[in-house]
Amino acid sequence: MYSVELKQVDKSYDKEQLVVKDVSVKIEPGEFFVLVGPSGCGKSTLLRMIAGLEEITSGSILIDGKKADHLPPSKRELSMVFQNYALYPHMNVEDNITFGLDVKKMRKKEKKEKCCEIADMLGLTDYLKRKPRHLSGGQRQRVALARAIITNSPICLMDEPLSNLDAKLRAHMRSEIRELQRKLGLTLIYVTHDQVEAMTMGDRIMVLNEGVIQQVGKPIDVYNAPANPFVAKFIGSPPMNVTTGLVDKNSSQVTISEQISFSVDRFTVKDLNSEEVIVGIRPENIRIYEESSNQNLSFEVTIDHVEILGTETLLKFKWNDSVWYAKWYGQWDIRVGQSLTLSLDPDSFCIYDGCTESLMQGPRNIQHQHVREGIV
Amino acid sequence: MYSVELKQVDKSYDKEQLVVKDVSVKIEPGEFFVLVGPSGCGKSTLLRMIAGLEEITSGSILIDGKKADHLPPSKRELSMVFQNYALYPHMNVEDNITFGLDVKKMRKKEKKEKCCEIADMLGLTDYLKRKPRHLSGGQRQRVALARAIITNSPICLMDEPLSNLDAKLRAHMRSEIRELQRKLGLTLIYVTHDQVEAMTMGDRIMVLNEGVIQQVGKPIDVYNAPANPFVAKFIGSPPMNVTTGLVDKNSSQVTISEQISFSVDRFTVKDLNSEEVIVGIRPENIRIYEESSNQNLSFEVTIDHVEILGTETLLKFKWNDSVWYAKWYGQWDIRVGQSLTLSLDPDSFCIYDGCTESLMQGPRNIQHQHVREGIV
Amino acid sequence: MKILRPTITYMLLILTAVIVFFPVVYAFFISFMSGAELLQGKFIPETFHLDNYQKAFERLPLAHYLWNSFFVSTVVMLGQLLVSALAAYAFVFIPFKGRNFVFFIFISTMMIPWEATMIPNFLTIQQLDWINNYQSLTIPFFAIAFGTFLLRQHFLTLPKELKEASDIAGLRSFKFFWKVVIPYCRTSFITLGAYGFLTTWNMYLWPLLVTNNDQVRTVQIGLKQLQTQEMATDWGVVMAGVIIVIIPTLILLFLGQKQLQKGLAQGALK
Amino acid sequence: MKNATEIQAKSITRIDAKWKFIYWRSAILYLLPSIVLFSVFLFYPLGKTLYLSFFLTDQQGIANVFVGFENYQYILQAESFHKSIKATFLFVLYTVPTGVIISLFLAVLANEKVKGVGFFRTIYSSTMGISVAASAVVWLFIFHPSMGILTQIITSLGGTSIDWLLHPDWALVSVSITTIWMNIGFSFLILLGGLQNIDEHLYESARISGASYFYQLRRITIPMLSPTLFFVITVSLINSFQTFGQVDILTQGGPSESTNLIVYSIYREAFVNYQFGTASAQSVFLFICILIVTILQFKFGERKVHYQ
Amino acid sequence: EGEETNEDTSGEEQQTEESNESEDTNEEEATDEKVEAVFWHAMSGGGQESIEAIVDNFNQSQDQYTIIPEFQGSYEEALTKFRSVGGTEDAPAIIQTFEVGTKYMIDSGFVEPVQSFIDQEGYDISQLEENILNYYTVDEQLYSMPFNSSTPVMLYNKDAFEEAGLDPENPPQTFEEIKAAAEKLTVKDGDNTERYGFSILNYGWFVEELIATQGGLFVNNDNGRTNEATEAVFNGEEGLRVFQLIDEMNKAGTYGNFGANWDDIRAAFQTENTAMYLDSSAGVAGTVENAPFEVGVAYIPYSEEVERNGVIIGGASLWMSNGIEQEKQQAAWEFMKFLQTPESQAKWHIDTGYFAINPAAYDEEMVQERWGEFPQLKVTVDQLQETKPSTATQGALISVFPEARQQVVTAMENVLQGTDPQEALDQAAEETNRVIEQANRANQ
Ligand SMILES: Nc1ncnc2c1ncn2[C@@H]1O[C@H](COP(=O)(O)OP(=O)(O)OP(=O)(O)O)[C@@H](O)[C@H]1O
Ligand SMILES: Nc1ncnc2c1ncn2[C@@H]1O[C@H](COP(=O)(O)OP(=O)(O)OP(=O)(O)O)[C@@H](O)[C@H]1O
Ligand SMILES: [Mg+2]
Ligand SMILES: [Mg+2]
Repeated sequence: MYSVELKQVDKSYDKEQLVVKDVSVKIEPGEFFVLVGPSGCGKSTLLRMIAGLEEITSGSILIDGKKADHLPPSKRELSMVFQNYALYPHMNVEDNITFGLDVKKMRKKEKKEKCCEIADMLGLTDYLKRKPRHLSGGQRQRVALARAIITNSPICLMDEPLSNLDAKLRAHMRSEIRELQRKLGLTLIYVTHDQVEAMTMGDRIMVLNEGVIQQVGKPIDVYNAPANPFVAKFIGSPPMNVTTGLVDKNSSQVTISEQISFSVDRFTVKDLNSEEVIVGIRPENIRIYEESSNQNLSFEVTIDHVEILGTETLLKFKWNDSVWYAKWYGQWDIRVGQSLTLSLDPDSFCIYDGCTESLMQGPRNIQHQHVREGIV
Repeated sequence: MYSVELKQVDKSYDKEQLVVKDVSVKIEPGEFFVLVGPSGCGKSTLLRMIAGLEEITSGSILIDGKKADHLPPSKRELSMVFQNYALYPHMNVEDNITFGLDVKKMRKKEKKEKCCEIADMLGLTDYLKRKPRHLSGGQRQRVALARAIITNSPICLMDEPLSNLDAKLRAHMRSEIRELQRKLGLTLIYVTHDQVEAMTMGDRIMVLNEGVIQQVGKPIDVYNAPANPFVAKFIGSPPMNVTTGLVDKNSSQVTISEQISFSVDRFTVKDLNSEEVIVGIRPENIRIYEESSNQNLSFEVTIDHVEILGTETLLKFKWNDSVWYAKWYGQWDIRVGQSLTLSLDPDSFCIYDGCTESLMQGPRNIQHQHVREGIV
Repeated sequence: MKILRPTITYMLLILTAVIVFFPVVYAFFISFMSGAELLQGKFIPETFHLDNYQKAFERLPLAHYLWNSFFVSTVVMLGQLLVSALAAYAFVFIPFKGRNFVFFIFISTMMIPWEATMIPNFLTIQQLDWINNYQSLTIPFFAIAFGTFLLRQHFLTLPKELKEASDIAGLRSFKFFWKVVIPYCRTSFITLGAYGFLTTWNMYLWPLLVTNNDQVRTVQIGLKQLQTQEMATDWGVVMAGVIIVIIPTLILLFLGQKQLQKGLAQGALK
Repeated sequence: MKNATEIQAKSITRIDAKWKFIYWRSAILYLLPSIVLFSVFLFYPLGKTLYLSFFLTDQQGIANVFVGFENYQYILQAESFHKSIKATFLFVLYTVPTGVIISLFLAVLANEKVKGVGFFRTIYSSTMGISVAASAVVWLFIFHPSMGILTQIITSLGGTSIDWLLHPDWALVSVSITTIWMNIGFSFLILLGGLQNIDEHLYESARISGASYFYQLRRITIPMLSPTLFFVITVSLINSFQTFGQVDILTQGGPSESTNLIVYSIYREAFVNYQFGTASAQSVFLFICILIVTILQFKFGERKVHYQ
Repeated sequence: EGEETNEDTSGEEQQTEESNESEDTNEEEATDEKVEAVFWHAMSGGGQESIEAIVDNFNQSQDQYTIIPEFQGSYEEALTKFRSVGGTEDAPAIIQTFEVGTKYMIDSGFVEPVQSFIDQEGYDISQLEENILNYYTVDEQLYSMPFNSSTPVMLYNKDAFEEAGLDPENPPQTFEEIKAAAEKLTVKDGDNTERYGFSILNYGWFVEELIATQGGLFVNNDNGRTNEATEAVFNGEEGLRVFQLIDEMNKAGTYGNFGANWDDIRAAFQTENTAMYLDSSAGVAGTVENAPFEVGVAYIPYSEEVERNGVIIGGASLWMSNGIEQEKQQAAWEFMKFLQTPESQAKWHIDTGYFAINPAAYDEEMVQERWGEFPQLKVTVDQLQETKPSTATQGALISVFPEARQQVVTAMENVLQGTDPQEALDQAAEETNRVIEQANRANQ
C-alpha cells in the first residue's frame, strides 16, 4: 500500500495553455480515490502523469513518499486499466493476463498458477483460451482488471474503465471493482466522468474542472455541500437547481426573482463581497405546496416534461429564466402542461457568494435526509 | 399521421432460425412507440423490416392501412435515424440535412428555407457549414434528427439514436426528441435497449426477447405489472428481485425459503399449473423491519454492498441463493457487512406461474405509490 | 425490378470478366497449339497436347528457375517486411525529432524511377562482388518506401493504449514490436508480403543484369530466353513459358486476395 | 495563475535532452536498415546520376569531359526528346484516367452483393499477378498484325484492320491498352477495399431518401472513396511515368519514336547508346517531372479529397 | 582447390563432374585440372539449344578445357554487362557480340585480337569464308572469330507469283522490277489490303545492306575503315534511292509495313499478307518449312542505275577477353578452333540457318542432305560468295553504330508516315553525326 502525492503539478501540452493547474493532493495508502469532472477537464492527463506516460511540466509527484517525477512507468510499481481495456487482440485471455509477468522472467509454472488464481477470483477460468474479441464487454473488462491485478502493484490506476459497458453491466462492475479493491488493499485512483460512479465507489472524490481542483472530499459531503456552483451542478442527477438572488445586508434576507425571500445567517452575510448570491437547491428538496408550508417560499410553475422512472418522478419546468428540476419519490401522475404550486425547503439551500462563488452556507437539514446510524 | 401495423411478421436470415417470430402489433398514428429488449433480440431487424431495408420472411406490414410489404423504402413515407447517425461525412451539415430533398428535386430556395427552419428548431443554425466530424456527439445527433424531420415523413424510425452519447447529453436529448415528436405529431418507432429511455419516452413500449413479444403496454403498467419474469427483470434498475416459492393449494399459502409465507388469492391458485410459483418484488418494496410489520415476511441478511446515490441508497445482499437489491429513499448510513432485518410488503408481490411464467397476480398496492391526480 | 438488377449485374460481371481474363485464356490455349494451328489463327486448339510445355522444360532448366524465383521472392518478401516494419515502427512509436521530415524523405523515394538508378547500382553490386549471388537479387530491394508507408498507416491504427500498457508493464520496445505490433498488424504484413513477392517475382531487367548463369537466374529471364530475335520464335513454347511463369503468382494471388484487398485499402486511406 | 514563460523556465531541460537522445538513438536503430539501404541503392545512385548528367562519358561509362549543362541543353532542344516527353504525357493521359475509371467500374460492380461475386473479384484482380514480361508477350501476340486475335476479330466483323503496333498513333494506344490491363488488378483491389470500408448505413439512409443507384454513386460512393481514389491515382501516375517493360517488349520505342517513353529513352541512351551523360540528364528531368506532378497532385487533388 | 576458388560456378562444375564421371570414372584427377572458360552468348530459343550442344561436344572432345555457356540476354544487354566487367577477372573468356559492336570492342581495349593466336599458332584461316572474315578484319588484323553470320535475302511467295502471272523462277532483281512485281502481287479488298507486294522489316540492317549492294557507304573515311569515321554519309544518293523506293511503294499501297519485329513480318509472309520480303538467311529454313506455299529465295534487289555489289555480313562473332588468365584464353582459342571444324559448322548451319564460316562444311553430308530438302538455302550461300569485296560490302565501323542504326529505323518509320525521304535521311544523318562527335569528344 503506497501513497501518491501530487505537489503543485502543472501540465501543458503546447507550452502555452495549462491543462492541469497547480494540483496538490495526497492520496492515502489503500484509498479508493475517484477523479471526476467533465470531459476535457484534465482527468486523464493527471492520471497519465501519475503513471509516467506523460511528463509533468512543473511540480512533482511522490509515490510512497519518494520523488517519482522522472521514473519510467515500469518503475513506478503501478498498474493501469484503460478505458478501452487495451487488450492485445491477438493474444488469448491467459496471455493477456500474464503479459506483464513476461517482463519479470517468472517461471512458467508459477506464472500459470498465478494466472489461474486471478482468473478464478474474477470468474474468468472458462475463458482463458479465448481471444478478447470473443468475450463480452464485461468479460473484457474483467480481463483488463486481472491483468492489472496480477502484477501485484500496490497502486492501480483506472481511466473510465466502465464507460464502454451498458448500464446494467456497469452497475454490476461497480461493486465488483470496489470489492476487489477492498480485498487487495489497493491504492486505487479511478477516473470517471460519470457521477454515479463517483458517488458510489470512492472513499474520497476529487472534482476537477478545467484542470483546477474544485473540491476534494467524501462523496456524500460533496453531494450535500458542494463547494461551488460548478460542483453543485456537476454532482447529482438531475443537477442542483441554481439561481441568483439579491441579498439585503441589513435584514439578512435573500430574495429570488422578487418573489421568494428567506433569511440567512447574519455572519454569513457579513462576509459577502457583493449584493448577489447564488442559491442552489437539490430537486428532491422542492415539494408540492401544502397549506402548512411557508408562503414565502412557494411559486407556481407549468410543467414542461415529466419522466416516471419507476420509483421516482422527475419534473422539468422553467422558473426565473432557467430550467429547474424537481424529483419526487413514487409514481406521480402529472401531465405535461399542468400548473403546480411548489415550495422550497429553506433548510436545504446552498448559498454561494455571487462574486467568488465559494460556499457561504450549506444546507442545514442533512439530518432530515434519513441518515440513520446503527440500526440492527 | 400514419399508423403502422405488423401482422404475424416472421424473419429469418438464414432460412433456418427465426430471428423475429410471429410479431403482431398495431402502432397508432402519432404514437411514440418504444421497442425495447436485450441485445440481439431482433429490435433492429424489426425496425429495418418496417423501413423496407430488410425483406420480411412471412406475414405482412401495413402502413396507413395499406399493404407495404413490397414497397421500396423510399415509397413508405418514413424517415430513419441510425444508431451511428449515418451522416455523410463528406457533406456539410446543410447538405446532410437537405440530402433527402435533393433527391426530390425541390427548388433551391425552398430547400434552403426549409433547412434554415429546421436548423433553427434544433439549434443548428451556427453549424450549417461544418462537416460532421467537427461536431460533438449531441450536435451530430441533432443533424440526424433534422435530416429525418425535414422530409416531412409522417413516420419516423429511430434505432438506438442515443446510445453513443454520454449520460448527461442522453438525458437532455431524451426530452428533446419527445418534445419534437409531440410538436410534429410524428408516429415514432423508437428502438433502444436502455430501459430508462423505454420508461420515460414512450406512449407504449413493447418488450421483445429472442424475437418474441413479451409485453406491450404503457411503460408504467409494464413496470408495475410485468407480464413475466423476463420483463420483470429487464425493466427497472436495479431489477426486480425474483425467487421461487412453493404454493400450498389448500391454504392458498406461498412459502419462500421455508421462512416466509403469505397468502394469495384463492382463484389465482386454482389456475396454477404446478406447485411452484415465481415471486417477484421490486427493491423499493423491501423495508426495514419495524415492530408493526408482519412477522411472517421478515428475514435477516448481511449487506454486501451499499451505494448512496444522493437521494437514494442501494443495498445489495444475498438471500435464498440469489442476489437481492433493496432501494430506499434518502441517504442511509449503512456499512458493508452489517446485519439488517428486512421485511417484504405483501401487497407488492408479483406472482407468476412456475411453469408457464405468466402473471398470476399483480401488486395490489400501486395506489400506495403516490399516484395522485389533478393536484392544482 | 427485383430480378432485373441481379440479372444486369451478372451480365456485366460475366462480360467484364471475360474481357479481363481473355488474354490469360488466350495464352493458355495458344500454349497447346502447334505452329501450323497458330498460323491458321485459331483460338481453341484442336488437341491439348503438352509438347510445348515439354519443349519449354527441355530447353531451359525452368524448374530450377522457378525455384530461384521462389527463393528470391521469398527472401525479398521477408526482408522487406522486416526492414519496412522496423522503419514504420520508428515512425509511429518513437517520438524523435524530425520524424515527419525523415518520413517525407522516405516517401519521396517512391518517386525515383528505378531505371534512373540502375547503372550506378549495377556498379555497386559489382564492387561488392555480388554478381551471380542471391544477395544482389535480394538485398537492394529490402528497403521500399511503399512498404514503410503501408505499414505505418496500419501501425497508426494500433490503439496507443496498447503501447502504454506495455510501457507500464516495462516491456522492452523491441519486445513490444515483436509480440504486439507484428501480430496485431498481420493483415498488412500479409498484404505487403504478397505485394513484395509478386513484384520481385516479376522483375526482369535487374536479375538479367546481375546474374550471368543459370545458377541464380529467375524464371522471367527464362521467359525471355524462349523468345528469339533473328530466328523464328516458337510462340506455342513461349506461351507455355508464360503460363508456367504466371501460374504460381496467380495461385498466390487467389489465395491471398481477401487479405490483400483489406491490407491495401488500409494503406491507401491516410 | 502562472504563465507560459514561467513554465518553460521551470521545465528541466537537462532531462528533456536525455529523453531526446534516447529517442534519437532508438529511432536510428530502427531506421538504420532502411537508411543504409536507401543510401546505398537510392540516394547514392541518384547523386551519381546527377553528377553524371554534367559529363560526357566514355565507352566504359566513366565521366571524363565536364560539359556543364550541355546535356540538359541538348535534351531540351532535341526533337526526339520532345517526342519522348510528348509520348510520356500522352501515355499518362491515356492510361491513368482510363485505368482508374475501368478499375472503379469493376470495383463498383464487384462490390454488389450477389452470389459468386468472390470468383469475379479473383478474376479482376488476377492481372496483378501477371508479370510485365508475361503480359507484354501475350499482348504482343494479341496485337500481331497477321495472326493476332484482335485483327482477326475485326476483319471477320468486316472492319478495317488496325496497325496496332505499327502506326505511330495506334502504337501508343496499344501500349496503353496493355498497361491499363496490367494495372487493373492492383487498382481494382485497392478500390474494392475502399468501397468495402464505406458504412453500409449511408446507403440505407440514402435508400430511405429515395436516391437512385447512380445518385448514390455520385453523391456518396465517389466522395467517400476519394481518399482511395487519390491514392490510386497518385500511384498510377508515378507508375505510368516509370513504364518500361511493356515498351521494351512491344515496340522498342517505335514506330517513329512514338512510344519512346522517357524511361525507355533513358534505358536506350544508357544501355544501347552508352551516353550516360544524356541518360542521366533525362533521368533527372524525369525525376523532377514526377516530383512536380506529385506535388501538384497533393496540392490540388487533395483538396477535393475527403478524409474520415 | 579449384572448386573452392570458383564458388559461383561450383554447381556447374559438379554437373560436368558428374557427366565426366559417368563417362570415365578413372579420370577424377584430370577433371579437377580442367580449365574452365565462360562463354557469354545471346542466343535464345533454338539457337541456345544448338550452341549448348556444340559446347557439349567440345567439352567431351578433349579433357583439358571446359566451356561454360551462359545466356546474357540480347546483344545489347550482354554488351552492357561486358562493358562493366571488361578487363577484369570477372570478364568471360568469350563473348558473342553483334557486328555493330565491332568497333566498340576493338576500341574498348578489353579484347585480345584472335589474330595473335592465329599468328602464334600459324592457324590457317584461308579455309574460312573470305567475305565473312573481311568484316571482322580491321587494319589487317582479324579481331574476332566469326560465328553466327547471316546476310539478307529476299523471300517470295511462288504461288502468289503464279497467281499474279509472274514467273516464279525469275524473281525481280532491281528496285524497278520489285515495284512492278509488287504492283501485280498486291491484292485489295475494299479498304483492306489482303496482300501487299513487298515488305522490309523496320530494321537498320536492311537499309545498310541495300545501300551496300549499290556500292554506297554508310559513313565517311571508307566506312570508317581507313580512318576514324567522323560523318554519316548514308543520306547520299544510294540511301535516298532505297528510301524513295520504300516511299513510292508505300504511297502506291503495295508496300506492307509489319513493324520492327522479325516474327511479325515472317508471320505476315506465311499468312500471305505480303508476297515478298527481306529476311535474314538465318530465317530462311524456318520460313520455308512453315509456309503453306512454295517459297522462293532471291538476292536482295539493287538499283538499276548501278551494278550489284553484294551483301555485308551480319550476325555476330566471338571475342576473346584480355586480362584473364592465359589458360582461359587458350581454352577460348581451342573452342573457337573447334567451332570452325566442318562438322561443327555443318551442325550449326543446319540447326540455325546461319552460315558456315568454313565453306568445307557445305560439303558435309548432312548439309547436302538438307540442301536437297531446301534448295533455297543454297541461294543464300551463293549470294555471299558472289559478293565483291570492297569497303562498301565490308561494312561500316562506328563506335555508335547501335544509335546510328536506330536513327535509320526512325527515318524509315517516318518515311512510312509520309515524311520526305531526303529530309528523313538528313535528319537521321545529322543525329548520327552528333553522336559520333560526342563519342569522339568523350573518348579522346
Ligand atoms: N496529447 C495531447 N496533446 C495536446 N492536447 C491534449 C493532449 N491530450 C489531451 N489534451 C488536451 O488536454 C485537455 C485535457 O484532456 P484529458 O484527456 O486529460 O481530459 P479528460 O478529462 O480525460 O477528458 P475525457 O473525460 O473526455 O476523457 C483537453 O483539452 C485536451 O484537448
Ligand atoms: N444480416 C444478418 N445476417 C444474419 N443474421 C443477422 C443479420 N443481422 C442480424 N442478425 C441476427 O439477428 C438477430 C437479431 O439481430 P438484431 O440486430 O435485430 O438485434 P438487436 O435487437 O438490434 O440487437 P442490438 O441491441 O445489439 O442492436 C441476432 O441474433 C443477429 O445475430
Ligand atoms: Mg480521459
Ligand atoms: Mg440493433
